[in-house]
Amino acid sequence: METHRLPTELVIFILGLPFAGCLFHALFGGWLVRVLGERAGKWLVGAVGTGVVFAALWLSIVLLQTMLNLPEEARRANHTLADWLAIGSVHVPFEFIIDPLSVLMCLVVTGIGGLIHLYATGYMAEDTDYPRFFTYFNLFIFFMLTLVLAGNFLVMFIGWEGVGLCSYLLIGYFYRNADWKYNTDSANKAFIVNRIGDLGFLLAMFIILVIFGSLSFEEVNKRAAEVLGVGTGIATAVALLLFLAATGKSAQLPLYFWLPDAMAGPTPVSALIHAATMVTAGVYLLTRVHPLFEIAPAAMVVVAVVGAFTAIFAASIALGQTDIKRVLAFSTVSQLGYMFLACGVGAFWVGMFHVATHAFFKALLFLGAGSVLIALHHRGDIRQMGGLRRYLPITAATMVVGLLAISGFPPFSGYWSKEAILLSAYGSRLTEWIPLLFWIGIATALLTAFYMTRLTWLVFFAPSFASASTHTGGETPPGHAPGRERYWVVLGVLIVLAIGSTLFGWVLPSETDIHEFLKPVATPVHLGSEMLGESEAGKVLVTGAALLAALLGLGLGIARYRVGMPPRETQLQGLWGVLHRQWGYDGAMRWLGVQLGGAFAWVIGVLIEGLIDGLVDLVGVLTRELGNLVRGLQSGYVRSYALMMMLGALIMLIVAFIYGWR
Amino acid sequence: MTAVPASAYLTLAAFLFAIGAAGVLIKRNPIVIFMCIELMLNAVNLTFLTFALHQPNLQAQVAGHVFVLFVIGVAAAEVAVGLGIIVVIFRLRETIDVDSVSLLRE
Amino acid sequence: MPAEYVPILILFGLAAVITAVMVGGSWLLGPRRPTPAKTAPYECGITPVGSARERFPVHFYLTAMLFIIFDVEIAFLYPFFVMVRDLPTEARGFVIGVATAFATLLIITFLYELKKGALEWEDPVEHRRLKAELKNQ
Amino acid sequence: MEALNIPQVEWSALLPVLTVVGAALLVLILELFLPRGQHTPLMLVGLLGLGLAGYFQLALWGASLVTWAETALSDNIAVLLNLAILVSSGLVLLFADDYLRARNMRYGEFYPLLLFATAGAMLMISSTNLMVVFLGLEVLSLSLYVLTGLARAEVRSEEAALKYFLLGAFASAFFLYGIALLYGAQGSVDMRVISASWVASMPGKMTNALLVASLALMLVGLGFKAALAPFHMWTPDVYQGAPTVATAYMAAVSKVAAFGVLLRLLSAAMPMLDLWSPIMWAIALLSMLVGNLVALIQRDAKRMLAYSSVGHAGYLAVGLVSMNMTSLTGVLFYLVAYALMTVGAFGVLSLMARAGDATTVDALRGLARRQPFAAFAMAILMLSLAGIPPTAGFWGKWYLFLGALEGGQTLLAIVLALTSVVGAAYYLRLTFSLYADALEAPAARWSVPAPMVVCLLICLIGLIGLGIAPRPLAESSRQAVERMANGEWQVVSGE
Repeated sequence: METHRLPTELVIFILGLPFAGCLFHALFGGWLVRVLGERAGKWLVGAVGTGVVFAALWLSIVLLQTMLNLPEEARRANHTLADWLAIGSVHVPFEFIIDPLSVLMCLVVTGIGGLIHLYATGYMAEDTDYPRFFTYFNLFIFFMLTLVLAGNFLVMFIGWEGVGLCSYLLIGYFYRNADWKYNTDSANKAFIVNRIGDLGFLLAMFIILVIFGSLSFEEVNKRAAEVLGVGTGIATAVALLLFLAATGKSAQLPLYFWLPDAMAGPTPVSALIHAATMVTAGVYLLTRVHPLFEIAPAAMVVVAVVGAFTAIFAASIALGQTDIKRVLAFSTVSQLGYMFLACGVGAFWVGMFHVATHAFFKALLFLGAGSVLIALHHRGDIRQMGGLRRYLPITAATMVVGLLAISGFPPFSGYWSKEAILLSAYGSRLTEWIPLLFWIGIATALLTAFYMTRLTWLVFFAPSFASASTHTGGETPPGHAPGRERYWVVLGVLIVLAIGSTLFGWVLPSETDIHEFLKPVATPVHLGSEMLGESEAGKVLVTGAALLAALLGLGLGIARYRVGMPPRETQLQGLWGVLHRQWGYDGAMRWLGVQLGGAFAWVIGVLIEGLIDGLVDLVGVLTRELGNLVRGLQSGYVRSYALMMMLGALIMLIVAFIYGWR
Repeated sequence: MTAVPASAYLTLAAFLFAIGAAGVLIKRNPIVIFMCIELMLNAVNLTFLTFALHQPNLQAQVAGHVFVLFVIGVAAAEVAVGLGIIVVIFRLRETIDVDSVSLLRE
Repeated sequence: MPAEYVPILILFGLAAVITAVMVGGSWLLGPRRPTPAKTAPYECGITPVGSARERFPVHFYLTAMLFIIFDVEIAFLYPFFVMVRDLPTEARGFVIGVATAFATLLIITFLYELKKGALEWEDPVEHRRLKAELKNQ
Repeated sequence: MEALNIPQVEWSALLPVLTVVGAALLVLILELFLPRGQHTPLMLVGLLGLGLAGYFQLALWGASLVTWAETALSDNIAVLLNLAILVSSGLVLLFADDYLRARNMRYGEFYPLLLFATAGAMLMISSTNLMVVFLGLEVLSLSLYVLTGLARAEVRSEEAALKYFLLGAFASAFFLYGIALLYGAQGSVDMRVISASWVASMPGKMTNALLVASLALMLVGLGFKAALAPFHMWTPDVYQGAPTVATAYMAAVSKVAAFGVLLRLLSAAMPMLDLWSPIMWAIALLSMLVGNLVALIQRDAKRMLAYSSVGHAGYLAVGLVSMNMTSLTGVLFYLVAYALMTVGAFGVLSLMARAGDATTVDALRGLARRQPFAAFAMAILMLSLAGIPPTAGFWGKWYLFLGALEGGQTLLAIVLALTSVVGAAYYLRLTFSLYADALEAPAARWSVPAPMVVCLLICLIGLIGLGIAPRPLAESSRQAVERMANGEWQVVSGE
């Protein structure tokens, strides 16, 4: 190919296709289903919905190929769609950035996204609101691509808010179900918690706008050190605010607790939004503006510590969960913690690498779980499962691949990225100060292997529910026998993802390929190599420890759950109960929320009814009492209002004379 | 120049205005309240006229007088509308006590 | 602070003082022996409260409203009539034009009132309603 | 005797207002000759008049005319705000008929009154002469009092009208007293003279005191009309009690008109900044807090929107306090957006009220099932009111926020942001309840009448269009503000 520049115009199409799809479903979807009939209409909607995403994938691949043919310094380009806003001297164009980072994310979003769309055509086949689902789904892809392609903070913020909106809409998707209350509450929870994070984003954006006079990533990254200064308070503040935004979106401590409840949405939603793409936006944000973090070492420490702690915290909670999707949700939180750990020690490219591998195997696991749920008529309690490999052989096989990948067994994709994370954590200067970080990583690896083994074993290999039901007392056994694997798209997608999870990271793009590819955009510019030491001796130790941990986890898991879940655990007694209740964190947050809400309501009550109305009442009472005394009259509201106005006028006059009279 | 200083008129007008405002605050019959508002408007008219007396040129003097006419016109229109509303309320409620008119609150 | 125009500054203080004096003064000075007649807003005897059966002469108000409007318009026309003869010729046209516009507005509203039946003493609809009510009693 | 000066009149500057008045008179007469309850021709004539007025108004873009003995003017601010008023009036006119019919309020007076009110509001914005502003204000208010009491058979409506009337007249008296004192101070009631008279007035002299008192009193009157705390108390009662179409109209138009005058007055009184800045600061703060916090605990959607309109007035007041190019641009932008949002939101509520449903937040539950389009429109309108991108409401807040920061009003900016979050809470609560299941068995499905569909589509396209491409309007607003700040007027007058 003879191009010497990137075909940046492709951005319009990459973004436009999913948006067009969304419009198509919104405008014609319902009509098509009515006119063409259930079957053909749904087929068309599904085909269009999936088609546009795959078309966007194809364009992204074109972009990638062009990029690979260019020299490293030419791999970065901006595409300005329009001059958008002018605030004083500051211009904020509608710009997009095309560089290895955004292209990688595009590929993940459209690739995994396309597969999950395809899967959804099967999974959602019996849904009555099929077009609405694809409307939201395509809209999500559009906003996610806006987020990753954004060339400045404001455009990214639009995507950031947009994916939040879609997430909200899709969590509450089953608002017509019997448990709509739980679904809508979960959606609201996600929405509210995310607003806290957004506040961080907004504040950071405003500070940057005021200080830099620009919102462009390129300019902010370039001038970060000189404008903010290394290690200054303001640099730390900006970085921490952005990290707050990331913790909200990526479900890290202290804002993780919306994600498990977000599993109320349909499974493809959980796979796409709450596992593979949207929740990784935080990691992407950190990588995108990594110079801002590098000049704030304190913030980096916070990122690493929060990441590591979230990783082990969520992994431990996953042990005590009984719902198949909630286990995977906590696993996602934990894996995201790994990514932040990588970013925190300065290995941004490793974080992105894990984003990519995680997208594969977590999507695989979720979709496998979805396949299980289809068969079990959407009952997700793993205590009531078992022996499903007979009914769902392909699902079982692919889930095992997912298990091996997430646990970090070579040569599956998880191994490469997890090892890279542990290696960078081990070698970093930070770990010299806080050696615990590395060992937390190893411990998390052990826990990960353990809880994933627990899940897989209990679902597919343990003795079937019939024999285990004695433990659950009087609960009604499932009314139907498990169904078979029915939808070929579901199985096809599972197999493709399983192949991806197996090969990614060592065959097609190997670890070094990705490192090379991301080097120009994710290499620390301010941190010296002292932060990122690598040693051969370390490598052996790290690989050994990680493999040992994974093997140990696998072994312990099989040993413990060989014959099914022990009764104490089934009834959630002791430690299992504590873990099931998320160490009490969710409860505490709920309590805090209720208390805060209560306190807030109380304050408002006092403020409004007590203070403001009280003032009016007081004034009213005063006049009434006066009036009563004199003429036996009663107060009227018109008079109270007039009195307020009068008092306001008097105060204004006094203030005017105090301040204005010369 | 008249013997009575301008400040006297102005003070009188201010008193009238204040009395009107006080009346709005303590009366409960809307017609009386409305009369108090008329009193305030007329206090303003007095103010206009007083100031008009002391304007240097004819243009500005006439302006003050014209304003008074405007205010009278507006006041008349207000009376018409106000009485209309009060009549309708009476027909509905058979009372015009402003204090009993308090369905709308929260 | 100039002593000459202190009233302007304090005039709003007066509002509060007057309210207090008016209300408080009568409370302090007056003997408190409220009788129904005294507590009524109109001591002259009209009872705006209570006594729901009493017919309210609505048409008085309606006519009063219309009267007010046509009464006040004189205030606008009067200066015009006084002035119009002394006006220079070139101004006369303009002023007459303005006055005509004003009169047109008045005529339109007058026609409106006429057509709406506001000037008829007996509102046929109302009349029928009253009759029906009397029958029911 | 001095010669009478015949003012030379540049009619084009007055044409829009005159067209609306003419349309109003025409409608008034036409109504007499139509069969009872036949109001479609009235609506059409009204719309035609408004459209024509809009056309004349647009043609005035770029002019800075002062005419009719300096009592009338036309500048870009007037063009922008008058267009907003005309569009809101047109939208209300469009969907009112159906509502009035359904509620059995077939009073033909509605149409001329609405048009007179529109003329009054336009007059307020098209003059710097405060007496003319006062007359415009009275024409607007008097029409609104009657519109509020239009539901003659309903006590609530009449009660609201009485409250509105008494308090409105009370506030007018303050405003008028302010004008009288201004007249005493400078011998003229033209805003544009204020700054010169203030600069010329001797410290400690009467003129000085008069100017101070006059400005404070005028702010009371305008604060009432703009529903700024503590002069907002009528708002919830009146908004709730009035027929919903009247509410839609008054919420949009009187806010635009009042803020138009405030914008002119305060920027004309720039040298008196020390004086009004703390007052407006406190008013803005109070309005944002009271409006948003009280709205949070409301059960009735109309009352909630009423309190939230107090909050919005507070945001706008922040723009006025900051008094710089960005913030004033924000004020104009926000007013245009706000007019669209409010008319649309109350329009949807009028649909509810029309169908006999209550307008409580609970009654709105599950609207999406009964009437998906209305629910969708309402959702977008709520998102815009909450200031969530990509809607026009977001950019309005954005400019106001930036303006406040630029103007050094950091505290106000922070309160603006925080109260917006509070605002988002109740708007989203409402939005969500639209899509939640109804508490009771849903009432029958009903259809949205075609005029309402048109009206809502205009609102939605406008809001989302402005949300995606805010620049044209922002630039126009900015130009308008800049021109006003430069104070270049082409005076067409015989003197």
